[in-house]
Parts: sequence; structure tokens; C-alpha cells
Amino acid sequence: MAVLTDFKGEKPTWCPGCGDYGVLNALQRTAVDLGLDPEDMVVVSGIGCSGKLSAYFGSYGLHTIHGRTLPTAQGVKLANRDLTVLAAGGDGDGFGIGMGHFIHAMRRNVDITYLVMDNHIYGLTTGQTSPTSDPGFVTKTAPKGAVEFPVHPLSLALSAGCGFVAQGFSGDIPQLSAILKRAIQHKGFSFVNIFSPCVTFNKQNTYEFYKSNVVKVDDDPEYDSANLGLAMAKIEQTQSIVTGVLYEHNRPTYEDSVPNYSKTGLATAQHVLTEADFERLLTQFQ
Amino acid sequence: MAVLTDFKGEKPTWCPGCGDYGVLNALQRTAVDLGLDPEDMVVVSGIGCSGKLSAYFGSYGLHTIHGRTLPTAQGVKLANRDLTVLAAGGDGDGFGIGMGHFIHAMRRNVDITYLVMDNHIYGLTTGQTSPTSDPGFVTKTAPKGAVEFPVHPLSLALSAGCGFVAQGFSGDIPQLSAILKRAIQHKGFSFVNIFSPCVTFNKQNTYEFYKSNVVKVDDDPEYDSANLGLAMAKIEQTQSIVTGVLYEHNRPTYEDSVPNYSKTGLATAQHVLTEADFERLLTQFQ
Amino acid sequence: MNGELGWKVGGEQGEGIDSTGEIFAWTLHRLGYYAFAYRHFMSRVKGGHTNYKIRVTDRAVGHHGDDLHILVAFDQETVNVNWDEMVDGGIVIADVASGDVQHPETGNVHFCSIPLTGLAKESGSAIMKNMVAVGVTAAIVGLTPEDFLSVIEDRFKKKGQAVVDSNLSAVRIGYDYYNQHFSHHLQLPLRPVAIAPRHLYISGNEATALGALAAGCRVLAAYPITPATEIMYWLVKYLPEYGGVVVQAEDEISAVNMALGANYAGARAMTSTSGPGFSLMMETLGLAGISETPLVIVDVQRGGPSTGLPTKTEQSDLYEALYGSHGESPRIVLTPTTIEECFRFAVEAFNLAETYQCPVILASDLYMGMSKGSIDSLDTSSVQIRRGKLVTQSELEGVSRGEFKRYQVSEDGISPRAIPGQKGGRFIALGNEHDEFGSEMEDQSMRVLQMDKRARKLQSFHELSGASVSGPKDAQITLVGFGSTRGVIDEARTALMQQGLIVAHVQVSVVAPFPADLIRPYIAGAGTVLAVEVNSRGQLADQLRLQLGYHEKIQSCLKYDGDPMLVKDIVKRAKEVIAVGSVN
Amino acid sequence: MNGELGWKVGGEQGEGIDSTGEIFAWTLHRLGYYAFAYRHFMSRVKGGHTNYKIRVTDRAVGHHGDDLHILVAFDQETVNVNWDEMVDGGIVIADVASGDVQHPETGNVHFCSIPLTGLAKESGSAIMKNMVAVGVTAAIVGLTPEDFLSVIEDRFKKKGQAVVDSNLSAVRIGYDYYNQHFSHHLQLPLRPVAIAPRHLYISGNEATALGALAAGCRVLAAYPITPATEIMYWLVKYLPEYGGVVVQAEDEISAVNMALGANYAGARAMTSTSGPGFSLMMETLGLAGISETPLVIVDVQRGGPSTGLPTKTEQSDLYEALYGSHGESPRIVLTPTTIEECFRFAVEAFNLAETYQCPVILASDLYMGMSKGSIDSLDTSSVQIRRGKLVTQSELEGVSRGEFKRYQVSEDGISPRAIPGQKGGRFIALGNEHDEFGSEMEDQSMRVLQMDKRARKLQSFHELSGASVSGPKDAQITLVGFGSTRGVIDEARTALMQQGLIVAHVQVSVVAPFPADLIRPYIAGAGTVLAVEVNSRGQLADQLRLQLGYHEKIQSCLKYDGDPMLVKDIVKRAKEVIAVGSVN
Ligand SMILES: Cc1ncc(C[n+]2csc(CCOP(=O)(O)OP(=O)(O)O)c2C)c(N)n1
Ligand SMILES: Cc1ncc(C[n+]2csc(CCOP(=O)(O)OP(=O)(O)O)c2C)c(N)n1
Ligand code: SF4
Ligand code: SF4
Ligand SMILES: [Mg+2]
Ligand SMILES: [Mg+2]
Repeated sequence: MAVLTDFKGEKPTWCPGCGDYGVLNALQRTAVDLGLDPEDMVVVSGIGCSGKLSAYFGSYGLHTIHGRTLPTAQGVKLANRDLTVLAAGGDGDGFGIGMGHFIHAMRRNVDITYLVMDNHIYGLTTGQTSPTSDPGFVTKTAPKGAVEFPVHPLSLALSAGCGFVAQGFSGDIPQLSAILKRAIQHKGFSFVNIFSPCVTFNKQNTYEFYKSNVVKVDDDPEYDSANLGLAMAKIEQTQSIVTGVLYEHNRPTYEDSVPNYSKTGLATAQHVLTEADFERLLTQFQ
Repeated sequence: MAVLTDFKGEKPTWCPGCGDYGVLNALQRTAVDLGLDPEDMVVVSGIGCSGKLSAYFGSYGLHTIHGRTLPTAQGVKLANRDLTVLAAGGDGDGFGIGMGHFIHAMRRNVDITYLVMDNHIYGLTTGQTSPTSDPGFVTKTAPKGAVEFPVHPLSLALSAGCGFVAQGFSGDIPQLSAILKRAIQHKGFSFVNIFSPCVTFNKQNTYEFYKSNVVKVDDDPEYDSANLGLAMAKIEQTQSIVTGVLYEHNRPTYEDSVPNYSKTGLATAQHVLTEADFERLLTQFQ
Repeated sequence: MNGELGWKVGGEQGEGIDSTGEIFAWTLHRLGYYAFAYRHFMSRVKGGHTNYKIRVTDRAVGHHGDDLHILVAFDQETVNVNWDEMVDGGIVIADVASGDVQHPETGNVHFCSIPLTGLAKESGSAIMKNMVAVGVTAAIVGLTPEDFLSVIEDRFKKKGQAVVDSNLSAVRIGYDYYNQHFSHHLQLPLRPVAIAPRHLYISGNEATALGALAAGCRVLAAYPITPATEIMYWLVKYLPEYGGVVVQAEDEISAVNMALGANYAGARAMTSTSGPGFSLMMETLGLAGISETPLVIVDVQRGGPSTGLPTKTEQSDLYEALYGSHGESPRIVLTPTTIEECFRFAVEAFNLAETYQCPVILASDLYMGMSKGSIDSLDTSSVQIRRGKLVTQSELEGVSRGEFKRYQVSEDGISPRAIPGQKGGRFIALGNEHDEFGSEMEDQSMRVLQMDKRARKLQSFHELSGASVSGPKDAQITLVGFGSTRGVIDEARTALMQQGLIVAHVQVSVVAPFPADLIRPYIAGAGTVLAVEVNSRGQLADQLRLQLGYHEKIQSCLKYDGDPMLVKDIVKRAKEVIAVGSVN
Repeated sequence: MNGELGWKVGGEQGEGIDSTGEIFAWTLHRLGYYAFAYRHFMSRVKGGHTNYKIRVTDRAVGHHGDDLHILVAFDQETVNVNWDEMVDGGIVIADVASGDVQHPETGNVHFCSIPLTGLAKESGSAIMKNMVAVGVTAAIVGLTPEDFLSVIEDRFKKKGQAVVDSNLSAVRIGYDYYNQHFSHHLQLPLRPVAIAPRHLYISGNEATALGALAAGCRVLAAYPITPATEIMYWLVKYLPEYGGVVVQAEDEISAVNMALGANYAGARAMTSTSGPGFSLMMETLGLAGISETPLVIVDVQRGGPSTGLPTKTEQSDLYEALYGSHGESPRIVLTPTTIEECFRFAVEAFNLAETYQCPVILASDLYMGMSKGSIDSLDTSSVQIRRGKLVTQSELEGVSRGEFKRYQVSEDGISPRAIPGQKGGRFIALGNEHDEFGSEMEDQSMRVLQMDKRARKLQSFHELSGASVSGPKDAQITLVGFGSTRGVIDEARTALMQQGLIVAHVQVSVVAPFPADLIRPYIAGAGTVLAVEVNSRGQLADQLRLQLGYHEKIQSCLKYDGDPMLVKDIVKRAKEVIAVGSVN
């Protein structure tokens, strides 16, 4: 069984105090708790501070280009459904340039888990407005404050038919790790948005802010994550400043829906056609 | 004042009976009713059967590349806010390849109107699955039926903060034209999804189907398009087979929100810097 | 008749023109002839002129032919558009349903007005006019209605015997009508005596798709686009039979990255597209290059730029295939020159992608992809799967954690590759510059080592010769083409040789790495070099100049009006350049 | 000291290294010197080595210089990485806070350990160590603490006088400490007597942004990316003052299409990006080409491929700028060779885009874009706005509905252009092939007419000479570069000439249309041609071969390790190729 050090890759170079440490930490714990093997896992990450997660986590990794984690991760999973596949990136990566893929990946429902380290800012490029930046938030590209209606990832996910929608906070590792556990176990596409403060460029969406404002669905005994209406209402009520698993619903995965798709990893099989195969295939041209 | 023939461009080459004729027709009527001048209008269209709208409507037009109507149309409007700018395309164009732009355009709220001629199929490329294809719908690329959760354009629009969300049916031109009128008059981004049957490749989402199943919000005296909750409930109840203006809410347009943006069309102004301007601008480098 | 017959049916899109052509072509193919079919169609779903040209020969050819012997015209436009192609003594069948069809007074052509639609109506339904036309044709060329039975049965039997019967009877009606009213006849080529056991009628796209399946490709991620979509269609039918999957992606960026992800994870995966989609894949080309992930992209080229002429053929994406994407990374560009090569190169594309761990672009075009031709075989027995430096689990045995050098600076530029799931092979594939272990870094000397390593890998490329050459090295004129023009250039060469010229032919099938050594002697020795290309800028000619020099003797024969290259286009241009050359 | 001084400060990212450099550079600039600053930084936000090199000269230069006279090292790594640059007699200041700093025994360098952080703490705060270092430097080069006052005031006065005072006092502390403990001094170059009235300290990116504003650009649609983001920053500050707007798009595809839309509608609009974003814009390049919509794209190149070396310089997007996008359409590629040219070409880019109704790619690079240099002026008085064949309302007067030929097949290849809002000018701009009115069509002859028309338009290009040339046509060796390498090649030429060689220099500033006629004599006449490029494949050399031939004499001097080209790199390579050449 793999232990914590097995899930340690390169030494992180995030700024001291960066929320992404918490995400890494929670993910490492989760992997150990779930008894996963780092060599049967792939983390596909985007470009951004968040995108460095694949290098710091000790599994196989694919540090792809900006905004394309989800197509790539789906490709990985389709090649080998025996792997545990995670996609991870930032709010710019996922909800800016990657928005189209985000919606479509949820519709398609390939069995992967998507973590967004949402710091409401472009970190690696040193502080521009992100799609989740609060209205009025001042950045280098919006010196008078952001004017766009921010992306609401959770609502979009629900509208797009995502079967697992959760939100965590990198300041609450036990909860985050519990969420990640369920997300990875969920059959189908699971989406976990994570408040992961950028201590360097975002002095507004801080640890303190979340600590004092976040509502946990776990604290609400009435809450039922199987109920879509409740999920929508909760998000509305809390203006999305809510953590926990908001919605979980099983529908068949893409892998199980497409006709005749291999029950085991394609990557590990032999795919040689016999002359009989060719004969059969060629009759149509005769 | 412009008359109907002023809004007739090239002779349409759509298949006889195509729903897109109804859209063109309704738009022409609307333009006349609103007293618009075809030379102060721009239709930016995508690639698809639907994308030919710009050529058939008698205004200025920009028949852009697949999926990019919205960025292009926003650019047109930002260059000249005195123009009436429409973007038009298909469900593949807008909700497939164009999905990211769709969500972001709604957030940004530039004052344009977006028509999607939603036939639940890729028409021009002769019949592949589209993002709005019904589950199980058989096409050339899904011979055993579509397996993805379909895009729900109206719900996504509401989640993305769109201030005007409507749905029409090209089999009901008076209603469609009433909707288009309000959409064009709406200050800010307005979205009109239009059931526009493809008589050649879609034998499922037909005129007959819509005629017998569509619910009109106009028929519900209780309905209040200012109420977001009602809109969401209505969409849910009708499984989106609903027409009318579902939601309208005014928030400041992008043009009115960005600091100091010109009150009149940039395109028509002179933009020469004086030596005094240069002196002032250059002091920062001294 | 010179061993061939050119036949064409034309009319409005949506009228069943294609299926008329298909039935005719299939019948001739099954009779042992060689059919080559080129479809002319427009970017709209109904209406607009379309036609289906079939060239019937007694040997395999790679071209639909310049000449037309029989034209079946369902409307006036078909006559207008195609008249000039008619040979002397040719026959035009015009449907009188489209009114009083006019025709030019040029040429010595038999013009036969026949009430095709009327006869069809009599036989039950107007849509049967196509079958009536088939019958008329049968009468002209001396086939019998029964010759069409097997094809008609295959097409219609699932609709019931009655449908089969009524189609066949429509053929008979046309056949009888012609025989009663007209007496011009044209001869088919001599019927081949023996039919090759694998006499196949297949398109470049089908051959490509089959090649991918044979190569072990089990994931196709793609977005619909003419003229590449048929690859999706074929694979969506057959991949599931082998446990694979076709993913219709939301766009081409998604498609190519899915393919990359699947390759990274050890499957064989590809994407297929045409120009506009290919342009969207440029960023990912670079990612595949630097992360050394195998990737196969099929680009079935069409008329550009932009949306351009989406239903017309062109060879104008070569520049982008060679030079698209920012920065510098190795790639392989294959341009199959025959339908057989579409199959063989599709297999090879996957082998090369894994051997060299880089993107492979398989660039065909609409003409190659959508035209169907009779061929004698596909060499399925030589299909091999070579996975390159994929490490085995046992090779990883000794390697301790963090010691696997995925990006080892090896002599041949190729490094060992592990795939997820293998124990001891963990690494990060990445788009950033990195060290031998796959850690992002900015060290100058390692950067140079990695860049040089990647550049080095294609130096050992040897799997494909890269060009086929015929004729002497010191020809008066050497015709050089790439991709789909092989057949037409070959025929042009014959025609020029018949006129007493000494002509050589170089057909490039691998543009990168460029087969300079193989080609050089033919350029160096030639009097004049004529680069024949279906584009406007001479993209191949540029490669010749760049790679070999000889600027002064390289001339271009270009076509970019949407139509495929014809034999006469080349012959005319060749004579022009030779005439000018001889003045010097 | 040869009229120059090389100074560098280095340490961890996030320690304020940049602002130390800025204060030093600005001070020297204001004193009338010429400063040229190059920043070395890594793709992470905090930690990792960064340094800021300043070359102080008595004349304008376009390079940060090979040599280092003074190094301020805040950590051991700074010493390790930069030691080799030190000249004999140079001085290294090492902060003792980072322990017992080791240094190699090579070279004749004065190594001074100074408790910079300790002194800063004494003066109030550890973060003031940078100011202490500035003071130390002042002492070495004979400046006074007061020389820094104006810059310190500008930077800190909005934080209050106390902050200004404490910064100045930290400078004094460093100054005094050095004078008390050390006696090595180095001389600044002679101080220029007269300061040009527009003595500016400005980066290529700033000059580009200013040029765009001056050209009347009022819409920038862009997506953040190093090293282009500064163009956004500058314009987001100043465009609103002129009624314009910076749109942060959701991605680069959106950005470039917004820019295209705005241009279509008659505004001047652009997008700015770097390689990865540029790769995403390929499809739109073709749309601009065929729809003949003006479009300006600024590509500030960085180390590729893929994410590559995102904070390092490279000139490796030339291929893509020339050949990216499927199909064939005209484009202009400008590669400014000086900061002044960044300004001038940015203005010209808009004029050319409108004159030729095609995309203009303004390709600078990280080195050009982010380096700041002192220059003597920007020629603002010659700024002109030329909008090409934009029709006026009165020209449209006679045109009746549907008769405006937006895509008229004109002799010069350029057609009249209307913009929405104009009466009588209605047309559809489109990516499909079209007739003269802008109707989609597939007619072969009109297709050819339109293709030829578009190809023809750049034949009359004359606005920019395309290259600057110096030296004799028959030089022993001719150095050829493009873009940002002008300064360093110029200095290398001087160095080689000092060694008795006959050297010419051609710096290409317009790669497309290629200034073949201007350059040819310098290539034809040269003994050896050395193409100097910051990339690995010799992309410019390829253009020389392709456009001009002379394969046998074209050699390359390439650098692609992430560092900018140095004078000694060129000198060394030049001597190598000449040595080899002389053997032949
Ligand atoms: C195509 C492309 N465009 C832009 C960039 C530059 N870029 C790198 S990271 C990034 C945004 C980072 O923001 P986010 O995704 O929120 O990640 P964070 O750094 O905040 O974790 C951008 C714009 C790029 N690498 N590629
Ligand atoms: C980048 C790119 N990819 C693919 C295509 C091919 N293509 C043309 S139209 C179309 C889809 C049309 O479907 P839709 O948008 O629903 O429009 P419709 O024809 O149904 O009105 C596609 C995939 C293209 N032109 N460009
Ligand atoms: S810049 Fe922000 S997001 Fe990036 S590492 Fe630093 S704290 Fe984290
Ligand atoms: S194919 Fe469908 S969408 Fe296209 S024109 Fe015909 S009916 Fe309309
Ligand atoms: Mg972020
Ligand atoms: Mg559609």
C-alpha cells in the first residue's frame, strides 16, 4: 500500500502560504486513504500556478497547455479506464480559456475528477482579472475594477448535467479531503471547485474571508445532496460561498454508454487484426 | 423608413421547408417594425446552414468562421456602438465549438442580440450529432444514438447571468418576431434560442413535434419574466420545450461599465494625437 | 476508345445524383473493370449543381480522366457546365423534364433528349429517374440491365424485394427506351479477364480509416468537417467492433488534445480534420513535440483559405503542416500518393509517431479522400505494429523511484517511454522545457541538450523512402508532385513522352523529413523542373528551392480554381516551360 | 572602461530585485546616461533566481552588453550564475545575510561581503536592503545618494515623505558603509553634456503600445500572457483617456476575432499575444486574409515550443508568422529592430493593415518587448494615419443597392472598402470564396480572379524598406539578422572589423513581403553569409535560401538556450565560419 511519501513529487515552489499547498496536501491524504497506487493515477494539469500540481504530486502526470486539461484527461481515461484520472487547474485555465471544454466534459460524463484551484485571479501571470474575480475587484488588467458578471462554476455545472458538484476550501483540509474522496469514488465526471487563496495577488478572497463566511452543507442536517433543487437553492442563498458536496447523482458514464467500448484499458491490450478480420472488413469494398 | 425588401439580401438556398426561412422572415419583419436602417445593422453569422442568414438578410454582414460569431460581433459593437449588432448561428456553432464564447459573452454583457437557430443537428455538414441533440438521437456520427447529456441553452444562459433569455420557434413567426423585437430593444446581451427544424436531417425535432408540445409563457398569465426563480422553474417543468421571453433583467452593459468608454461609435471618430498629447504621454518615460 | 470510358451524371444536389453514380461505378467494378469516381458538389445541402464522374478503365488509374464520353444531364446547368469535357462522338442524355434543354453547337456530340423523369413516373415514381438513366447508359455501352442486379440488391434489399424489382424495372425501361429510339453506341474498355481476389472499390478516406484500425488505433477524437468526416463515419462503425471508440469532440482543439492524452496513456489514437480544424490544432502540435507524445493528425485538405471552397480540393495546407505552431519541434509530414498508400501510411503514421515520439501529420486532400477507385489489393499482410522505445515492465524493474529518465539525452534523440500503470516509470509529460526526468527547468545547457535531442531524432528516419521516382535523372523536364497528383502526373508524363520528350516524374510522399538525397539527382540533372501542385503559391516548389536550391530551373504548374488537376493542364504548362527554356 | 559600465543585481524572485534595478537605471537615465536593462526571471512567482542587468553607456545602444563590472548578489546562486560575466577588476557585492557566500577563484574580481540586510534592518526594515545596495553602488561609481532622490521621490512620495526619507537614508547607509570599508572604485562613462529633450527610458512593449495609441487604435482585445501582457497594462491605462477600451477576452481566439470584428466595423483594433496565443489565432489569420479585413496582431515571441521557456527570449515564431493557417492568403510580417521601430512599426502596422486590407503581424520578442533602453526620441511628428481605400459617403452616392463591389478585381489587388453605417456600401465580409460583391460562390474563373487579386496586392508594397544595410556589398562576411538582434549584431560587426575583417550587416525588419531586391546584392557579393538568429532552426536563413538561393554560402549563428544573443557569440561563430570558408 502506498504511503504519503509516495504521493510526493517535486518540491513545490508556490509562494509561502499559497492555498495550493492545501489542495496538494488534501489530495495526497485522499490518495493514501483510498489506497490508490500512484502509478495507476494520472494528474493532468493546466498552465498556471495551480497547474504545477501534477509535478508536485507523485503520480504520472501530464502538464498540458493552458485551458486544455479536460480534453486531455478524457483522452487519458478513454485510453485506459483502469487508471484513476484527475484533471487540475486554475480558474483562468478552467473557466476562462477552458470554459467550452468544461461544459462539454460534464455533458459527456467520462469518469474523471476535475479540481479547480479557484483563487479568483491569474496567479502565474502575476495578477490579472479571472473569470471568477468579484465585480469591482482591482487587478492589473482592471485597474478600475472588474465589470463582468463572474462565472458561477457550481451553477454552470448543475446546468450542464454534472453528476457530482462540490466545493472545498484549501484552508479546511479534512473537509476537502473528504470531498475529494467522494469525488474520486463517484462514477462519472466529478467537479470540485476549491477556494484556494492566492496570498500574493488577491487580498480580497483570503483565508480570513472564507473562514468567516463559508457555509458548510455538512452543517445543515436537512441538506440532501441528491436533491438538485436544494443544491440550486443552497448556492443561491449562500451566493456560492458554500462548501461540501452539493449534488451527487449517478448517470451512466460515457464509457458505459458508448456501444461496445472495451471493459478494460485499451492501452494495455494488443490490437492486431487477423487476416480473417481483414477479409471481413474488405468485403464492403468488393 | 426601410421596408421589407430592404431587408432582403441574396436569395436563400436553404432546403425547401427549412426552419431557417421562418427565422429570416421574422427578423425581416422585426427590423421593419422597429424602423431599423439596414445600413446601420450588422449580422455576424457563423458557419452552418444557419450561418447563411447574414447573406440573406439585407444588412451589412460578416460571415465569420465556425463558432466565432460572438467574439466577432462584440468586436463590431465595441467599434461602433451606434450600430444594431446581431450574431446568428447554429446549435453546433454556438453551443459546440462556440460554447466558451457563449458563456463569456453573456457575462460581459455587450449590447448585442444572439440568435441560435437550434435544429439539434449539424445541418450543413449533412447530419451529425449536435450538442442539443436529444439523448438516443441517431445520426451519422452516433449510429446507435447520442449518449451525451444535451446542452440546455436556457439554463446555461441564466447561470451565466444573461439579462435577456428567450426561446422562439420558427413555426410561429408572429411570436418569434415579438420576441426578437424585445431582444433587440433590450440593453445588453440578449439571447434568443430558436427551434428551427431541419427538415432534411432531423425527423425527430420537427414542426409537428414543436407544434404539439411547445408551451408558451405568454399563455401563462401568472408568468413574470422579471423573476429568475420562475424562469428556472418554467424551464425545468417544460423540459425546455417552452417559448417566449423567459427572463429579462437590466444590468449595466459592458460599454457603460468600462471606464471612460466613448459614448459614440469609435469607428466614426478621428483619433489623431496632438503633439501636446505626446508630450504628456512621454513624461512617464523621462 | 483507348481502353477507357468517361461517364458523368449531373443535376441538382439532393436529386440522387450520387447514388446513380455509385450504382454505375459499383456495377462496373464488380464486372472486373476499374472505376475511378470523382464527385463535384457544393457547400449547400439541396440545390446547386452536382455531378459524379466515373472513368472506366481496364487497369488501375489514379485519376478521373480529362475526357467525357457519356453525360447524363438532369438539367440545363449540367449541360452548360460539362459540355466542354465531351469528346468527339460522345453522347449526351438530357432529361426532357427540365424543359427544352439547350446545348452549344461546338463539338461533334450526339445529343439525345430522353424523358427520364417521365419514364420513371410511368414505372412508379419520379425518383426512379436515376435508374432509368442507368438503363440508358447500359444500352449505350452494351451492358444488360441484369448486370446491375447485384448492386441494386445490395442497396435496396433491406427495403424489400418490391423495391429491388421496381429499381431493376426502371433500369429496363431506360434500357429499352434507348434501344428503341437511338442507335449510337460506345464501347467499354476490354473487360479484364481475371479479377484480382481483392479487387476493391474504395476511397482514400476509407483506406485511411481502415489503416488506422489496422494500426491498432482505438480512439478517434474528431469534429465533423468536410471532406474528413467520412473517416469518422467509417470508424464509428468499425471501432466499436474492436472495443474502440469515436468521440465527437466539441471542437478540434478538444479533439486533438484528447488524441494526445490517449496516446500519452499508451493507446493509439488520432484525430482527423480539414484545414480550418487543422489550424486550431497548432498549439497542440508543439505540445506533442516537446512532451514527445506520439500523435497522429489526418488533414484531408480542401480549398482555402478560411472557409474558402469547402467542397473543393486543394493541396494548400503544406506550409502549415510543415511550419505551423510557434517555436520549434520535430514533426513528420506524410502525403500519400495513392489509395493504397493512404492505407499503408495510416498504419505507418502510428508506427512513426511511436518510434519518433512526435506528431505525424497525414495530409491527403478532398480529391484523394473522397474519390473512390478500383484497386487490386491492400497489402494487409505486411501490416506491422512497432511501438518504438516503449519500455517493458521488466526493463523498469531495476529503476528506483524518481530515476526513470523519460527524456534521456540519447544518441539517436529518442528516449525510453513509459505509460501510466507501469511500475517505476512515473514521469510528467510536459510542454515546458525540462530535464531528463521531466522536471520543468530553465537551465541553459540542458535546454540545448533537449532541443538538440529532439531535433536529432528524425535524422535516423528511414522507414519510408519519401518519394517514388521514374524516368532518367537527366530528363528534359522532370515533373514533381506530392500527394494525390501521382496518377495525373503519371499520365501527363506518358502524354509528353508520346510527344517525344524525355520526361521524369518524382512524386513526393514524405515532405518532412524531406527526402533530399533521393530527389536531388533528379533536380540536379533535369533540364527543367516543373512542380505540379493544386495550390496557388507553389508550396512544394518552395521546399525544392529551400532544400535543394536550383531556383533557376524550378517552374510551377499550379491549379487553384477548385477543380482537380487534369492531364492537359500539366501537358500544356510543361510545353510552355520547355518552349521558354529552349530559348535560353 | 570603454564608455560603459555593466551592473547587475540578483537574488530570489519576490525580493524586490526589479525595483532595485529600476531605481538604478532610472537615476542614470535621468542623469543623462543611456541605460539598457535586461531582466532575467523565471516562470514562478516567488523564489528562483532573478537578476536585472543594466548597461550604462554614453550613447544609445540596443543591447545589454556581454560584460559585468559590478554585481550585487543577495544570495549564493547569484554569484554562481553570474560570475563568468565579471570583467577583470570588477566588483562583487555579496550580502552576508545569505551566509558565507562562496565564489570561484577564477578571474581578478574584488569580492566585497557587506551586511546589506543587516544595515537595512538597522535603518528600519530588512526590505530596504535593496536601497542599501543602491547606496553601495553609488559609492563605487562616484554618484551621491542625492542623485537618487528624484527617482526615489517619484516612486515613494504617494506613500508619504517618511517613506521617501527612509529609503534615501538607506541609500546613504550603504554609501557610507562602502566608503568606510572599501576603496575599489569603477568609473561611469563620461556623462553626456547635453540631454536630448526627449531622452526616454522605455521598453519595446511600451513603445508598441504607444504606437498603437498614436495610430488611432482604440480597441485592444487580448488575453494575458508573458511577455506581452505589458502592452495590455499600458493600454488599459491610456486607452480610456481617449475613449477606447481594453477587453480582456476569455481566450486568444476570442481576442483575435474581436479585433477582426472591430476592424471590420471601421475602428482600429488589435490583439497582442505571445507564441501559445498566436498559435490559437491561425484560423482567424485566414479569415482576415480572404475577407480582406485589416487586422493587427502583435506577437511578442518567447522560448518555445509549447509552453517552452515562457520567461525567456526567442525568435522562433517566424515560420508560423509566415506560414501558419491553412490555405493561402497574403500577410505582412514586421519585425522591428529597435525600440524606436516598435513605435514606428506599430503605427505603420495599422496603416498597412488598412492599405492592404490584410493581417499584419508585428513580431517582436521578450528581449525587445521587456528590455528597457534609453533612446533619444520617438518620431511622433511623422505619425500619419492612412486608411487606404476606405470609401467616403460621397463616393458611395451614385452606387445603387447591391452594386457596391467590395471585392472588385482591381489592378493593384486592393478593392474599395465600406464600413457599416455607410449608406450604399452594404456587403458581406466572408471567409468563403466569393464574387466581387461578396456573394459566396464556387465559380472557377472568379475564384482564380479573387485569389490572384489578393496575391497581387502586396506587389506594390513600398511603405517600408524592409531592411537596414551597412557595410560593403562584397564583404568577407555579411551578418544578417532580423528583429531584436540589431544592436548586438552591430556591435559584433564593430568587433570583427576591429580585428581587420571586412564585415557587412543586413538587419531585416520586414520579413514579408521579403525585401529580396534590397538584400540580394549583399548576399550575392558576400564571401560568407552568417544568419544570426535566436532560434535553433535558422528560420531567417531559410528565408534567405528560399528567396535568394546561395545555399552554399549561408551559415547560421544560432542561440536557443533562453539567453539573449551576446556579442561574443557572434564573433566566435563568425570566426569559425570564416576559418572554414578560407580552407575552401
Ligand atoms: C494559450 C495561452 N495563453 C496564455 C497563457 C499565459 N498564462 C499562463 S497561466 C495563465 C493564467 C493563470 O491563471 P489561472 O488559470 O487562474 O491559474 P493560477 O496561476 O491562478 O493558479 C495564463 C493566462 C498561456 N500559457 N497559454
Ligand atoms: C473549425 C471548423 N470545424 C468544422 C467545420 C465544419 N462545419 C461547418 S458547419 C458545421 C456545423 C453546422 O452545424 P450547426 O452549427 O448546428 O449549423 P446548421 O448547419 O445546423 O445550421 C461544421 C461542423 C468548419 N467549417 N470549421
Ligand atoms: S502567485 Fe498566488 S497562486 Fe501563485 S503560487 Fe503565489 S500565492 Fe499561489
Ligand atoms: S440541411 Fe436542414 S438546416 Fe440545412 S438548409 Fe436543409 S433543412 Fe435547413
Ligand atoms: Mg487562478
Ligand atoms: Mg444545427
